Amino acid sequence: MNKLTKWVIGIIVVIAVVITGYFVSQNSSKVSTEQIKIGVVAPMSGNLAFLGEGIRDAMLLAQQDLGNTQYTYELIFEDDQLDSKITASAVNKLLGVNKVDAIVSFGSGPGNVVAPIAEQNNVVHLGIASDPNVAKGEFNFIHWTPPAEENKVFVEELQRRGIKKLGVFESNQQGAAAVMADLKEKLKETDIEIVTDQVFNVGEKDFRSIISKAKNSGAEIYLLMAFSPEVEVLGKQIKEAGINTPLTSIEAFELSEQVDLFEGEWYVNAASPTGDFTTKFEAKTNENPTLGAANAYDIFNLIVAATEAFKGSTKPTPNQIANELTTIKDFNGVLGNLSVDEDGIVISKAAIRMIKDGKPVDIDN
Amino acid sequence: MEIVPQLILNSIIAGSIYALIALGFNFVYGATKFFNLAHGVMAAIGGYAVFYFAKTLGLNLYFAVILGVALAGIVGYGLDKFIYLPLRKRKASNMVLLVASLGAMTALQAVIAILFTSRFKTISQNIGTQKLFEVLGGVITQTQLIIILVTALILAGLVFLLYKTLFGKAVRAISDDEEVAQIVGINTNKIIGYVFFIGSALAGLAGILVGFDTGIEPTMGLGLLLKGVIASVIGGVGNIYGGVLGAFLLGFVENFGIWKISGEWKDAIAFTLLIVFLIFRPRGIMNK
Amino acid sequence: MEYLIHLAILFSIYAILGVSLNLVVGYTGLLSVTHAAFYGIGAYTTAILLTKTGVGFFSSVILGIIVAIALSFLIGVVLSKFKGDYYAIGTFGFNTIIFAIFLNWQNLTMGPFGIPGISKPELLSINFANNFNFLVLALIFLGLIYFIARFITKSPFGRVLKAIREDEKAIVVFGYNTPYFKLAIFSISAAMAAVAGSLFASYLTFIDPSSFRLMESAFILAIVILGGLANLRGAILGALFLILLPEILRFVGFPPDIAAQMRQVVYGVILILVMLYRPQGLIGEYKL
Amino acid sequence: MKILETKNLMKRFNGVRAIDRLSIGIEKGQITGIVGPNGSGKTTLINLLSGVLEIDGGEVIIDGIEKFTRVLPHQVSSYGITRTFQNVRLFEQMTVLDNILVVVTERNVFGSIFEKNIEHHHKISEEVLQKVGLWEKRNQLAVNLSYGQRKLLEIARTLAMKTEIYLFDEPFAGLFPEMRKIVASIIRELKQKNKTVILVEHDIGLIRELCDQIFVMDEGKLLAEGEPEAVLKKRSVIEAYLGE
Repeated sequence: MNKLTKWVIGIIVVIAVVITGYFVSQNSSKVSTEQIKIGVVAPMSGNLAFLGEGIRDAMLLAQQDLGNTQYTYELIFEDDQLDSKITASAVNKLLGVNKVDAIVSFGSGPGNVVAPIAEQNNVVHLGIASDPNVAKGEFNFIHWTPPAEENKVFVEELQRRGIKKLGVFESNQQGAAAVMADLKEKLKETDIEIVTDQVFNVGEKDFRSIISKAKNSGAEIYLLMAFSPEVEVLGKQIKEAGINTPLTSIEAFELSEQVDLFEGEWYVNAASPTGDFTTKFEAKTNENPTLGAANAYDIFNLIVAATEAFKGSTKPTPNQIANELTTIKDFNGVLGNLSVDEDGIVISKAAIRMIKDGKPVDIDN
Repeated sequence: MEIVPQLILNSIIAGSIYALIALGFNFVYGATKFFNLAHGVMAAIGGYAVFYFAKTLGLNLYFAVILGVALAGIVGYGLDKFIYLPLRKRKASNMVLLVASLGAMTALQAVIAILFTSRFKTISQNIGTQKLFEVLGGVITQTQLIIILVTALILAGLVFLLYKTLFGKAVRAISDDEEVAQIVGINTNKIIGYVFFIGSALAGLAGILVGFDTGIEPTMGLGLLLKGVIASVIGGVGNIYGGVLGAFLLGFVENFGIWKISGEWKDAIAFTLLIVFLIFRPRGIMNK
Repeated sequence: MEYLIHLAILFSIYAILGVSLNLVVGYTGLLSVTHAAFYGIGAYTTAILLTKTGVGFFSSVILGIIVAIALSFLIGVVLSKFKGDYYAIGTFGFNTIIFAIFLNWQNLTMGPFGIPGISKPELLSINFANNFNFLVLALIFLGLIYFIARFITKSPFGRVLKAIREDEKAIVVFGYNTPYFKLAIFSISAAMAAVAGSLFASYLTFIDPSSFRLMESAFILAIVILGGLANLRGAILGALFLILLPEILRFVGFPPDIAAQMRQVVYGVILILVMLYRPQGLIGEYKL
Repeated sequence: MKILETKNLMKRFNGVRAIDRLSIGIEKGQITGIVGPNGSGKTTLINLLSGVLEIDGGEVIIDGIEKFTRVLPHQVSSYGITRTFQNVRLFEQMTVLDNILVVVTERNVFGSIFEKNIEHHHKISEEVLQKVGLWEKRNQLAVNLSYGQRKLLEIARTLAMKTEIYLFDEPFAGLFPEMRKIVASIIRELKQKNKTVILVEHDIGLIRELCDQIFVMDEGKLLAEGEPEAVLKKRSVIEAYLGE
């Protein structure tokens, strides 16, 4: 290891550190008085990149639809690949460099990473996540129809249809596991029994054997507690196994790309998103909305609503925005009318819907 | 217990998919003796090529499949020519080649995601309405039947290629000892280039068939590759029959394993089987 | 500034992982791709103890080390039977199995929910919630581990490790029972990785299984190989480079919709270029 | 007194008998030559005695008492045996000094981490490296040495271990004359210190010059043994060499 290479490497290291320092300082803009900066942390690469892209397109759509407001709203997107250490880096970059006023995160894992940081830096954080722990603290909120809400409507529908035996296919992913835990509690008080409960990993593509296990469980209906792409592959393989027991899900069918797989099936959805959000989203991206896209659209408008409430010369402080958010009631959002409860959870009603000739449609029972 | 026939069928289907990957992998490993992580991405390349040619351009399906397989082969050949060959010329160790293939995998996966977004896509037109066949008490779709037939065909083809052709003799010579093969006058680098082409083409075909059965996504390669590697190691690395045998054994152990335990332990079962083999029979079933 | 302090903390955690893995990969020539499993063991031990019992941070670190050593001993004994590439594949297996345990042993690790609300270390009223203090703590741990690693590699034990890397059969003839040495270094590096895990858990106050996947082990391996094998400063340089690189790329103006994927392409290409033109890493001594 | 004896030693490689019921006795403090045409089992014998290969049959007796039939390779040096290799096996990317130090330190993990007598080890290393004239090159990597220097380093490595029995497998092969003198003087010096040397060599001149006893091997069997002069005249030995 002669002297030369040691020097060359030393110089490379110095350059690398200097570049980072330069970029950091050069970009860290000063805190402007009438511009609200919203930092969005979502998976933009890796195998869940399409969810991050859906969140981004929904928020850009919301920004487009913004009427004239007193303050201007800027969106900054950072990729975190749903990896905790990169989420932390993205958030710290948004806080340290872009001096954002609010942070939006996607997923319960990243939400739990961002929450303490947001709380420590007194910055409003809205998580698109089902884990209530993310909403702990004065500055943290989550916008996801709470599992209890969805399960209440789901159990009522099962009882209305007189279903006694329920078959379950559940992915051991955060959102699905949260809903299932709550559902199992609720079913204890009813005479509905889970006759088969098949668990599988995120990313699984071969469900044939667990389908065979569930095939003769006598279930009258199968709950597919998973999201795209697993739910489509699962639905397809159930049909391929010659099973035509009805299928249902919580939210998954609405967001599926092959909706005609679930033709005629009813399911529970967060709320009935207003028709024009789906058409506007498809017009902008010629893809149907992904998981959490409607939530992202609403969150953007919630932040705007909370901020616009202050007519002062300079923009409101994060504390003011946070307090204002807790007072929001019956906000007319894309996911129906939303109200924020005291521990920071945006409550939106759940509704029963059905796939009718390829389109999600309300069932007004 | 009439669930068993269906489980056997599921194991055969899963086994033949793993076999497709293992065949391609073994063919390349036999000649180059290194674990090419980028082999999995060739499956995604094949799948997406068919998606582009058949669905976007609307070409005839069979023509699209041929183009897809050829494209995967060309990319594999290119990888060898521009990355692995220079490294081999410099007598780089397996670890260097492994890390270089990790880099190639990451980059290629990202390029596919850029071109086609990372959304899960399906290639087959008739979703969910495939013809079903009743076979020995279980249900199997037309695509799955094709997969099993193709696996058998490719096995026969590779065996013919290896043991009946001059090219096959050269490949086997290289597998035994590359230096000796060179001394005897075989242009090993050219042959290995072709081996990469064929191996990657096979992976492309596997990707296409998996695409028809379930669907395609940019990151589908790594999962398939790991199962292919396990199948190859269990069956006997570098041995064509071994790869297929190991694949079916893996398919059976996985499917009957999750029957007894439960679905989410599938990957853990597969790797436990691998480690058991590595302890007691590292050479694999077929290798002496 | 807050952002740079955060990056410095991440850098020191991954430098600890790089230094410890370098002992196994760089000095002893064993390609271990299961380091993230011990990183996870340390993180989960600290997370479970800090949230469920009254145990303090520093005692949880020691318990994490003990658990890591015990587990690495078991795995090491099994791994010592595998030779060459099979060693690497065996480690693929163990990483997957331990990840499956983190994910599915719900009542211990809370499975996919992960463990939130992990408290910060307490030591004579220093407020470690303030990132700068935490950075100092992390750097002290890094310094300690670097010193231990240096002591080991400069000692005759380190020389024997290098001899094992160079020609294990020869050093055996001179009276060294090499499996003991390989087992010892494997456990020492696992213990160090557990320390990094404890720091990560307490810093982020939330952990879930997704941080300890197979690809995380590949990332740590890239740090060691990029930085330089058998050179502790190289591992530190590798950590600096691979933590800073994605952050610098955040500022490079790729068009937004493909920015993230482009970074993956750049990351993959860099790995390939390093292997092609500088296989021993930036300041490595041992050519892979 | 026989320091090392083999009784019906047997080694088979998938059917072929590399060593066929070989019984030899090596005198303490003498230089014993092992000669024979290529493929007669010389290197295999060295590999068996140094534990690199497992013994299929028969036994090896050290100092008339220690019997080992199945010995683990790392235990061999505890019987006081060390060796060089037919084609040099050094620790390539380690310095010359490290190549010596590595064989001098304690054999267990704990002992080697917390090394006690460092100066003593360095003194031995310097002494042997001075003897083979490589002390100036001690900080160079072994891979950068010339062929002759690598041979000398391997011999220095065995000297550093200060064992009783030295197995040299063609140490003179490919050396320049003045290096041959160094190696020959080292071997003679070992003899003066009443150490036992087993020398596998082709060069008849060297055999006559150095060896007290020789064993001639052919196809794994013992053809002849005794004083070099007497043995080399025997018809059978000449025929074996010239090949029927």
